[in-house]
Amino acid sequence: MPTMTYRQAVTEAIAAEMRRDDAVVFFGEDVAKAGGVFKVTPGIYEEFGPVRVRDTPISEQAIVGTALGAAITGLRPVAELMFADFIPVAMDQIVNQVAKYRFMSGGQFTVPLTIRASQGAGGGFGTQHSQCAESWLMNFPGLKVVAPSSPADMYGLLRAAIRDDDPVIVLEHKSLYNLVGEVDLEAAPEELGQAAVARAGEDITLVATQQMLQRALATAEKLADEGIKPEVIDLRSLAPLDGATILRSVRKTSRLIIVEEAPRLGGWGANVAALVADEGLFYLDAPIKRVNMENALIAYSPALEDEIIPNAQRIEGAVRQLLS
Amino acid sequence: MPTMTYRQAVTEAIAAEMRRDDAVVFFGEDVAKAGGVFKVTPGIYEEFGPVRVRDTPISEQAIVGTALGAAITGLRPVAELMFADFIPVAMDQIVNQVAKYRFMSGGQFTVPLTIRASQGAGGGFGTQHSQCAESWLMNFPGLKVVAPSSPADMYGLLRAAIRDDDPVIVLEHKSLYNLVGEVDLEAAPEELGQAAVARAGEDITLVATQQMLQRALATAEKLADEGIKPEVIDLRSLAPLDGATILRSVRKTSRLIIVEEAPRLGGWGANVAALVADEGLFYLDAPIKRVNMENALIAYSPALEDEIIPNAQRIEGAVRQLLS
Amino acid sequence: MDRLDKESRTHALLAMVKIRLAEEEIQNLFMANLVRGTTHLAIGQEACSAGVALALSKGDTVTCSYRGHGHALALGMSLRSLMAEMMGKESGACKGRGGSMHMTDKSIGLLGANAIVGAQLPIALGAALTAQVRRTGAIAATFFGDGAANIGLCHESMNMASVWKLPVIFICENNLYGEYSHIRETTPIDDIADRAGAYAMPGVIVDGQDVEAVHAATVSAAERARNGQGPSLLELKTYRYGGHSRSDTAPYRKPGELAQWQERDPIDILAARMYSDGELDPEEFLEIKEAIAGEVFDAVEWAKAEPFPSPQSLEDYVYAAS
Amino acid sequence: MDRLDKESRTHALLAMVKIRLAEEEIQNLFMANLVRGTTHLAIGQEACSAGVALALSKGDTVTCSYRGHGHALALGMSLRSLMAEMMGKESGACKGRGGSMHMTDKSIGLLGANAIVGAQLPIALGAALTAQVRRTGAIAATFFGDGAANIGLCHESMNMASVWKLPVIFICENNLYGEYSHIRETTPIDDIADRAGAYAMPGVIVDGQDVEAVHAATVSAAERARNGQGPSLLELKTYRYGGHSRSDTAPYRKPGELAQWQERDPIDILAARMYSDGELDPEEFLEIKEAIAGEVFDAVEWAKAEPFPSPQSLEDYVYAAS
Ligand SMILES: Cc1ncc(C[n+]2csc(CCOP(=O)(O)OP(=O)(O)O)c2C)c(N)n1
Ligand SMILES: Cc1ncc(C[n+]2csc(CCOP(=O)(O)OP(=O)(O)O)c2C)c(N)n1
Ligand SMILES: [Mg+2]
Ligand SMILES: [Mg+2]
Repeated sequence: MPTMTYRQAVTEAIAAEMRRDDAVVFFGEDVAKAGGVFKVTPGIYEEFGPVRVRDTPISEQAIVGTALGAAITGLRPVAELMFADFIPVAMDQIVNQVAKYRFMSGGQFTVPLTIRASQGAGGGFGTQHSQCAESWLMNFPGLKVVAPSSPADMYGLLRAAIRDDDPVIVLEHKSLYNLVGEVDLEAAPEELGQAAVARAGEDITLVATQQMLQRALATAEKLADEGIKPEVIDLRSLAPLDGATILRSVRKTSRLIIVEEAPRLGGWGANVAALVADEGLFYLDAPIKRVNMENALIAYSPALEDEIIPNAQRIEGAVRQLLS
Repeated sequence: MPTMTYRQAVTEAIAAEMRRDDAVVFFGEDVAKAGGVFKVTPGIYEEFGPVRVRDTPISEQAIVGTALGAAITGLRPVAELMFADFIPVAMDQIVNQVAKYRFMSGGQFTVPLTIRASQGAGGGFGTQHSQCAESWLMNFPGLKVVAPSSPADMYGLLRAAIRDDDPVIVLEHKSLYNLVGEVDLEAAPEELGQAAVARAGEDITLVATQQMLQRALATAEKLADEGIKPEVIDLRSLAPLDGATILRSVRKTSRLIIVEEAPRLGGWGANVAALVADEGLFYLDAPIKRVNMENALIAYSPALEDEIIPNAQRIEGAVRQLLS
Repeated sequence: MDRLDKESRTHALLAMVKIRLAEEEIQNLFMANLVRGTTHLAIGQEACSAGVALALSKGDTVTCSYRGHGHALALGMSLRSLMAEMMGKESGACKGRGGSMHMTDKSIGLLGANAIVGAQLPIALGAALTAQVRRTGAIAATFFGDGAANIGLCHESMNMASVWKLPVIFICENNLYGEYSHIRETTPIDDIADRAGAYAMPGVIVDGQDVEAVHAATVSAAERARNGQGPSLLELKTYRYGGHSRSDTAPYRKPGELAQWQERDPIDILAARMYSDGELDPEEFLEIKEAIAGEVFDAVEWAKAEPFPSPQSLEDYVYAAS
Repeated sequence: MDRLDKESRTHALLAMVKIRLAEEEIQNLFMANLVRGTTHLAIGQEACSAGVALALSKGDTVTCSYRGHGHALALGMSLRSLMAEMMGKESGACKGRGGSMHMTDKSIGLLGANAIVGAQLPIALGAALTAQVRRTGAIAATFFGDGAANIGLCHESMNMASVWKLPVIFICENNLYGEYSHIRETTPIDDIADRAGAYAMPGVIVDGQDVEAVHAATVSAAERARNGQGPSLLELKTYRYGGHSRSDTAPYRKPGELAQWQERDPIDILAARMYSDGELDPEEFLEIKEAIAGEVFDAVEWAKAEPFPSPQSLEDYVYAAS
């Protein structure tokens, strides 16, 4: 199996789907000739040419609206919004148009549309370029939202998103672009809407995504030396949310910690907690704890940014406290 | 104490603050000469004139951005966005600018800005004019969000929002405009961030807002005849969320149902549940239940709209089931 | 050059009368609470939709705003399908999910009416992109109001359509008002067509009360679009006879303004021309109107009797699998 | 008429040199990882900020984009405050919260640099509204790029400013590129100033390399704004010598393009004029540069030694009480 970065997995997934289906088109700001601001899509323009791969003006609303119009008339567009922080610029098109178009038409149209964006803190990009966007997009039936955490998942989930007949937002995490892993280029696409057990364990369940998943896994690794065995779940899909996988784990471990990069209030972690407090309440031996970004904003200063999102110590501390 | 509608309470609150402080200005689409699409602001233009009260072009982004610029330079603007469904059109300005401006400047500015909008289903306005917006705005530290449920609260909370030095989104519920209640025009403004016990009880806690609060209260009234005494909490503030009031109630009742007009995934109800599953887990004798909009979108057809948001039967059914 | 042949004129006349009579009936239904929420009529503006529709071909697409019943009927939506949708019935064009503000009919190329001002514009770009990528020769027309011309998305859409030379026709129905505000209070220029230069596209002012003028302007723009020369902006000067929506009595308009516009009624203008060209006589016209009134009556009665969607279908059409 | 007196010229020259030298140092700091994330330099564009700043008065305000160090320095931000902010130190202008993309200094009227393209425009409208309501006579200038001219908010802002006759100056620094895309690939017209007509405001093309021309154009626009005649659009034709940001080497630009623009370097142009008018000699100029280099060095060294914000202050400034 070839080994590649998370970044390359994006490129490979787009290229694979464009080869497979000539309805797939791809556009966004500086994605074509320059290969993307995060250098995520080099070579796509060269391989598929200017009709199917396009640079756009700086017009996020028009980008999404155009992608929607193309999706309902027979293409299968992949639109890039660059930093996920720019999603709000196109928010109406995403939540009032893309998510609702099929429904409002009484099923006359499907919306096979993929929107990609890059999210997350840790790079010193400041308040408006470091946010996680998953939780902003969960309250809109009609939309699917995924946040892949490994090269293999990126390849599998992005291809699944492109093939899906519903609109899917695929959130890439900036801090993972250089993460290396094995990717089976011939594998079937992943199924959307499924969480995965990233590390099996029995003492406590940690649920996380992306950068926080890495930190949760590192914590689990460290605790394993002491004989503590956390089970780490990679949520992968925010909408829909895979309750079954979470409940199965909590049933086994009786303890749940949710590790989330974004602010607690309004975050996806609350949804995981609420789900377990409903359907898995009697599995629990301890309160459901959430480790989140502080109730603040991402500051530019490294002294603050590195403190504001959950770090290894906070995760480890939460685990130890809940087990004590 | 005078009696007035929820609608009039909006007018009175704006007028009172404009009389009190000449820094308060008010603008939005058709809010001035025509008195607003929901006829919520008649007379304001006549009393305060064209410099302080303005109709705008159809430009939600510019409306919010202009209000922000005015707020950081000495005015205290009240901006209307009409249907809350249009909030996403101005989403970047709200969440990346308004909410973050003070922080990004290192405290150089305050943002005394109020944004009003009208939300909710039940009127046959269709998919893009019937949504509840509270939960879309909760994941953004820096923003405050309130959803008043009575004429008195509208008067008290809207005035508090206008006087507050932070940006506050005030969501009015369309279905409540004709609700009548007593309003003490001389009362001090309410404090932001506080839930209220709308009906005291001891058997089960119901948490709700606005239209659903009305339905929860009606359910409680009905069950009282059978000796079942629900405590009904009016959440009032979504951000911040008043955990203390909720925990105090659940400690007493040991049972919690959250009644929410909007979709479950990503809704504020998950935050209430998560809070209790953390800080109040051991008070609970039963799973935390949520009664929400179905996993669908608001349809135009009355046959669907009236089924999709929680109705009296669904609320009552949930209470009976949890108590059984 | 603008003159249409008798057959096309008759077609346009029928379309306009159908729109007029159907919308008058819709207002009644709204007052009778059979149409819920809100509804926006295009009475007075019929030449806009009829003229454009006549110039489009099969495969072309249209997007428009909540004021979309006229466009739907002009493009050929059946009265029954429209009336059922107005009443939220399962046999409506959108199975009752859409309602007045979301008249959508894929079978006639009507990709959707939109209740968010300006949101329909980029959707037309997308349809045009499909046509360009697939080389179908189709074009995409998008209708919007004078008020919508001030929303950001309008700017983004015109710019991007021009850069990509997409086969789009931007059609601004300037009826002088956005809700209750006169264009002079929200827009610093009188002619929206003047904005075309900002995007290097032709901007044409058209008499929106003259269906033949609308048709001719659309034909030129369509030709340009099909030739790969990119988008055009047409500004149709028109007027809505009624209020903005619901029970708005339009107290904000200048005295006499309505009467002045009614003197240039689009149906009357065409009928008068047909009379003088010997293509129609008043008696025939009366018959036409009565026949259409009958069709409208039939559609309304039929729709009233149709069933509502079943509550079991609540979650249908949210996702593709359903 | 465009000619400035010696004192003003000297002021402008000093400002431009300060911007140039400070930004060269910022690039070094970025490479040394003392400036994190990303940074956008305005080297080559110094006449734009210097010329405008010289035409503004106390009480006037400015908003700009992430490419804002030049505007900050031209308006009088101290080098220490700027360098400390660049490094995320507590003594930075924004207490380290903002960083390179958010240079903000209320004390000099700089209301903020914005990292969302175009988001700064309506904020200027708000400042102008305050001036209009309070009758302060102040004006608000807002800088944006050629790329930003295509975003919806730019359109909304220009339209609304014109309708309300707000005292705003829209200043487009057209440096030919938005990130890695040439304006020809994203915009169907060459001159952004041509869009002014869409909003019934004057649109003026200005040589953005000539600080005196920039100053003069700003003075006219400011006068108009203060007289209640509303906004203007100035398009400053300019060029950035460096890449868009970070380590971008700008492989996308045409060969020779950079060299051609460097021949019209804004600092050289002004210095040459001052030489020929006997207002400056090369030796003096060298001294000026050395003095400023010293200031920059001092500011950097000072900032390096300053403390970071304490983690205990993490939640400060999120809400007004804090
Ligand atoms: C984004 C958004 N803002 C505001 C509204 C409320 N609204 C509905 S129609 C309308 C006026 C539109 O005027 P115009 O574009 O001239 O179209 P007309 O109604 O005259 O056909 C407004 C402001 C909306 N639906 N969407
Ligand atoms: C809404 C939004 N879209 C995209 C970006 C990414 N981005 C940052 S700078 C830039 C180019 C802006 O070009 P221009 O307006 O010409 O300004 P310049 O950088 O040349 O000064 C882009 C696309 C952004 N920051 N915000
Ligand atoms: Mg109009
Ligand atoms: Mg540029």
